[in-house]
Amino acid sequence: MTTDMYFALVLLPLAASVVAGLGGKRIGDAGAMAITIGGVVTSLLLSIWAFIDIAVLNGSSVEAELYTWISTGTLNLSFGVLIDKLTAVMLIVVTGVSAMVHIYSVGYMSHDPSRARFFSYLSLFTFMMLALITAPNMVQMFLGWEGVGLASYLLIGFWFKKESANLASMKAFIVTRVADVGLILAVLTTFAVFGTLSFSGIFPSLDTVAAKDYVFFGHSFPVLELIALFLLIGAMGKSAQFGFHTWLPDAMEGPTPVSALIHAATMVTAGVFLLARMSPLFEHAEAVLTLVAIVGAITAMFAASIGLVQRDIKRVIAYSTCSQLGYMFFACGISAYSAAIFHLMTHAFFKALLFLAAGSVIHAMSDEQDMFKMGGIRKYLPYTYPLMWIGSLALMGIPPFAGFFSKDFILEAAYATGGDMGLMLYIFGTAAALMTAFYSCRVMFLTFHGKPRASKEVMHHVHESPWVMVGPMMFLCVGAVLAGWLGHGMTDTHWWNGAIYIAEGHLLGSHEGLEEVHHIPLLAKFAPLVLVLFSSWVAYWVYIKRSDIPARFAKAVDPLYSWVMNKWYVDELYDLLFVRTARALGLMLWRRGDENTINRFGPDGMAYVTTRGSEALRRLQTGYIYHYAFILIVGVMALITWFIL
Amino acid sequence: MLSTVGLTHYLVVAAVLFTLGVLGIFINRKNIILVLMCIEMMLLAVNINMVSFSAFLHDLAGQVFTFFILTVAAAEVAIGLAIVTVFFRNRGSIEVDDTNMMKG
Amino acid sequence: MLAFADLVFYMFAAMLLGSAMGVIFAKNPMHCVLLLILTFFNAAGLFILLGAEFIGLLLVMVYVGAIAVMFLFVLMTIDIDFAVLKEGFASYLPSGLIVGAVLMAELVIAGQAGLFSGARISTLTAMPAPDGVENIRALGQVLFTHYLFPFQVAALILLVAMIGAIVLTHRRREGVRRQNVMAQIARTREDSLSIVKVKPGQGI
Amino acid sequence: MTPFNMMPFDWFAVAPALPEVFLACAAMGLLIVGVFSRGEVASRSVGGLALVSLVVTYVIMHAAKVADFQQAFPKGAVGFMFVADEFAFYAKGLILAAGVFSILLTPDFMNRNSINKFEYYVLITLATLGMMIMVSANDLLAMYVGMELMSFCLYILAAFWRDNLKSSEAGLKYFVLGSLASGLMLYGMSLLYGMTGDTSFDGIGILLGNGLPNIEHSVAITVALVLMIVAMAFKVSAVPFHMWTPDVYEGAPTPVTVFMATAPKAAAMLLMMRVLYQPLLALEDQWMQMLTVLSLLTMGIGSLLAIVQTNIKRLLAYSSIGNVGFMLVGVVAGTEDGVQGVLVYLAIYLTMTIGLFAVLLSLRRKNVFVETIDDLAGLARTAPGAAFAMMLITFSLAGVPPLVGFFGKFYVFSAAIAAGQTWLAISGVLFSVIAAYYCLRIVKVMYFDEGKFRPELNQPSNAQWIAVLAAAGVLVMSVFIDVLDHTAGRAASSLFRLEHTVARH
Repeated sequence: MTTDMYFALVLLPLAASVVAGLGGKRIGDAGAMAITIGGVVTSLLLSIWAFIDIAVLNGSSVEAELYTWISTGTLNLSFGVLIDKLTAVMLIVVTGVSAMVHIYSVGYMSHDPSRARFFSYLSLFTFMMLALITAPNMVQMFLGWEGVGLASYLLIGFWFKKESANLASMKAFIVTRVADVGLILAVLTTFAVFGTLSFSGIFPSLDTVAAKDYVFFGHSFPVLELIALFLLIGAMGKSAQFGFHTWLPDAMEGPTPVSALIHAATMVTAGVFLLARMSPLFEHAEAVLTLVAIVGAITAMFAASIGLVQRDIKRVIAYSTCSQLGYMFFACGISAYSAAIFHLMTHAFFKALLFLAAGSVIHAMSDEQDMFKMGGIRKYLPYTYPLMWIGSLALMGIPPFAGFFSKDFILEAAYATGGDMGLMLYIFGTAAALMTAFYSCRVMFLTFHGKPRASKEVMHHVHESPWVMVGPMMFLCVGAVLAGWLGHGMTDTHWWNGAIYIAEGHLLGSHEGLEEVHHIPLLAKFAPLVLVLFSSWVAYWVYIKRSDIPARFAKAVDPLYSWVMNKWYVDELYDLLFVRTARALGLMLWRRGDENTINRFGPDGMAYVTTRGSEALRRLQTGYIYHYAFILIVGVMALITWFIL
Repeated sequence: MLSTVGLTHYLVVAAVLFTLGVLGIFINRKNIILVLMCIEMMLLAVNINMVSFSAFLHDLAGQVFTFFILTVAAAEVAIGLAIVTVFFRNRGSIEVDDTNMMKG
Repeated sequence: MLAFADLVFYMFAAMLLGSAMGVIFAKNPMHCVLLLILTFFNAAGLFILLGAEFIGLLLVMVYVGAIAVMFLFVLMTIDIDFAVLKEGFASYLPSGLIVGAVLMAELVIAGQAGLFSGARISTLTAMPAPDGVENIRALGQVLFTHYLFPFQVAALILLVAMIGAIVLTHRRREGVRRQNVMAQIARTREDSLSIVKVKPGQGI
Repeated sequence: MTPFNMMPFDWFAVAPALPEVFLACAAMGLLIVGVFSRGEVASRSVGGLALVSLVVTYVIMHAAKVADFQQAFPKGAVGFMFVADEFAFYAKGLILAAGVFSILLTPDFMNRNSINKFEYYVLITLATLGMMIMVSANDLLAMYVGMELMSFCLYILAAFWRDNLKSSEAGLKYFVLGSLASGLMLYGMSLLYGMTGDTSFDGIGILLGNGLPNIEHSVAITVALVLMIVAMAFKVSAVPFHMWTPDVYEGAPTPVTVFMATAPKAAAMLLMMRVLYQPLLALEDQWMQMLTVLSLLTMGIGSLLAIVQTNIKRLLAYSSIGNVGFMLVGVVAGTEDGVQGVLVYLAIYLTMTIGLFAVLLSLRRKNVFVETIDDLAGLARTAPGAAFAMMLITFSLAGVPPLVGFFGKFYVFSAAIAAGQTWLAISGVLFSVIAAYYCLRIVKVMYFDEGKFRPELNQPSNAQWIAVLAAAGVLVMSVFIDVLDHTAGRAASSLFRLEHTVARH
């Protein structure tokens, strides 16, 4: 494969996006759709080719420069592609899911008046994601990173007439941007330390830098730990890890195909990709690696527990995404990057499938999203029903579906890591798996089984989606079934041909480690599966056989239930931490409480704090010349005094 | 008889005069023209500094500088008074308290 | 016992600062302007005491002759109702005075710092004053050669002030009769003069 | 030193300042043309000629640079106060460009408010000249006269809409506070002169650099340093010397605001760097600390207060304050990379500012120029092109890559981190997140809100194509950032020429 083809792979969606976005009426909706789908599908075919070339035929990785962007004495940046096995896998995931979502959207968005814009955004997103995963240097990666954020902002807020969509889009953008502070600091620090930003320049010199300390706030830190910590913060934001997760469920305000593409399969996995890409660096930062594992484990547990009680079908899947991302994080935390990427791949297929199926259900139920108003529609959706089951089984980790292989491998690796840490991760992971099985079954039972709870009118309209929507789901279904089998080789670190680096001492760094993972005690090996089956049975029992139990149970453990129901009160905690204290302060400083300001900027705590602070500061700007002069002189005096004393 | 007045004396006078000028700008709320006068006083203080340095350094640059400050100050007053006049025509007052149409 | 020059210095300095205080605290703006003039006069005295006659004279001519008069002129044209003018000071006078006091203390300390270390300064200065050339001549010699560049720029500044004053305050009033020089010169006898024969006892 | 007989005046010594000489003559010529033509014609012809003079000035400057007049005539009547190095060349390029675009954006607004007088263009020309002298200054005196020439023009321009109360109030505020600041600066200059016995930058730099004993502990030097910095901080509107900025930006006629937000910012920022890195280099430790504080405050206040604004011009004022804060991070870095970063940032900032104002000037709502952010509601429907341009520019302002605004921040922050100012860079990045917030708000209003009256495009006006040009600029510049980077690099390295002659510390 020539380098030109790699460039085409990345740039085609951009070209399609520009044509569809600016072409407007001249090419029409149909033209826009044809162009963008053509672009993305071509990209997909090229990706498959690239995958075969590099991953299957074991070609070496390719690095090519498209355009030298900046070259000064110190800073050399080029726009180009770096395709190794890691990228090749990601290419398949991104272009595959993206192509399917494009096609699916033809049906899903068929009634929308501004389809051209939608498809243009989708392709723009695809391009940004491709730029991210093919980046040969950190700046291009950051560019793609911000670009996907931007595209996500545009797509979540696509239905801008919905106020909630507006707020959600702003929330997503702001929360991830706060985390992006971490990434940009990582980029800046890397540049300051290594003097280069290209991966091929950074990684070889890691060992020489490893011993260096960096003075920061008066303390000295090992410089690599600092960079790794910054990277982690950035990754946590994009991958909606605990603390930064609040934007992801809200992002479900966007059209469902968007949720499938961005908030399940691709963009949110960028954090995991980042960890894997920077694995050589993380391997030099032991402490941060532990932190990664802890963050991941907490997220996996936390999100899964919230998933248990949600009513909105899309939100359940969103929380399950969050939880699965937690799995990937803690896999990275125990240096099982290969497992994380393997799970990322399988997850992309079955989660996109689940979302598209959920979209199909929502479509069928006349845009109803509350599962308690569904039920008994399996007869009406003869294709969606089995497809969604396959997706769910894959998610639950039932063999022989894809999720089983990747998830079990992660749990086994955790167990094999040993020590308190490994055991704790194993327990957390298993518990999360248990809950995952429960809520997945819950979704299925509430949606498709039992008696219909929707109004007659709605039930009357229930219909299977058109082929243009079912087709992509079937394709993804094939992935959800086969990806586990086909990709199993990925778990071996050596398969990656250097794209992933694992330090000598770490578990998966050697063949022996891999063997060790495969030969953990049988009890530990099969416990998760047994527990998953058990909790599925419980779900069956409480939602099909004795459907009064859930409500009674909820009442019995009310504090726990409402704690979980209210998402562990994290939003409320933020409210308390940032909003309330700020309000008290604000009221003290500024007597009038302006409801308008609050409403206008929504519930976002950070925003609220800043507005309050700004209002207080604003009072200083009185408009009087003598006040201004006074402050000026006070400034002069303060500076002089500071330096004289 | 030897003079006991040295450079420092002049500089102290200038410092006090300068501070008075600064003070006049921000503590009075009567009249904008007074603010302009205070600015003139500040510049005068600077001139005293410059000339005394010049005298004690036995160097002409300070006096030349003063010459330019005087010239520029004359222009400054002309512009300042023109702006005050315009403001007065619009507002009907030159109270310092009245200059807060814009704030925040 | 004070030397005569010292006595003069203290007199000028005291009057200077006293009248400067007056400018700030006087109630009537007219008094402020007059006190400002007094301040300028005293400063001019100080300059002459320092041997900078040219600057001293310039101060009297430019400041007293032009600037102060301009202030008076504007104060009179702007028809201020003196009774309405707010008296008194900003409400934060105490803090203002404290800030002022601290600033003054700092400037005074700055003025007292040991400035000159030894004789080498005099050889390094920018434009050493020549011996035996009177102040005005010395200044004149450098102003138009060495300092030609800022001199030209200063001229432009004055031009800007002129443009500014005109563009901001000049108004073309309707109904005002202007002198039209060309028309006056172009007048001929025929335009303005007609000889009428008046018959006695009838009038025109 | 200087012989005291009349120096024969060497006319060729003027050569390095040829562009300035031309511009001064051109300004006076414009005045004459204006006086002798009548009514509409006067302002139109003077405006056109002013534009031509600025362009010709650039051409002459370029020619002078190619012919290397500075080398050919290093010292002379003009030379000793005037330096025409790469740094000044870069600065003048920015200033002239800002002047040209401000003039282009003017006539429509002025005509609609019937204040289109030819003096406006003369004053813009003279202000530009003042700035050019400022950035070329090599002497306290030249710096002072240049700065005042610029300031006086700006005071008058701010009050130019003389029948408008806001405009005259803006002029008054700017004038009073500006005069106060220049008084402070003069006091600082007088102390500096007293300390060193010299007014030229070279002389001061050598004297301070070769170390008067205990120079760091001298109160007088500290006071002088503070006062100089304060005056320049005032001109670039760094907190807490920024108070005039929002009021003046709001009150002044919008084309004047465009001019004030661009050219003088660049001139003052560059002058600041010259003063700090040449004569005051020996006091580096002190001014770095001061500017660190100023930069933190400036980033913070600028970003925070931009959020609560309703008037767009005020919002842009605070946004420009915030941007100045980011630039100061680069100044504080104290390295050539830092200076280079600031230079790149300035060029980018000018492009974005001109673009934003061009969008504003191209829109009307109910037959008045848009004033508040809510006036923009529904813009995406009535003028999708303008909305798109505005969106691109605001995203660039927010520092979203690949738009060019990202690079400005990237350069200054990476310079700061490389210089060990990590926490300053971190706060900078955090504040830029806050800044992203108000940028998003503008986009939200344009795209997602509905107003009772929608804004409409002015027909015809220059503003539209300038907005398009600027929007294209934020895209294209990021592709060709390399070119800008190299130019800025050359300019930055010429600033550090003194390092060869003066030993640091």
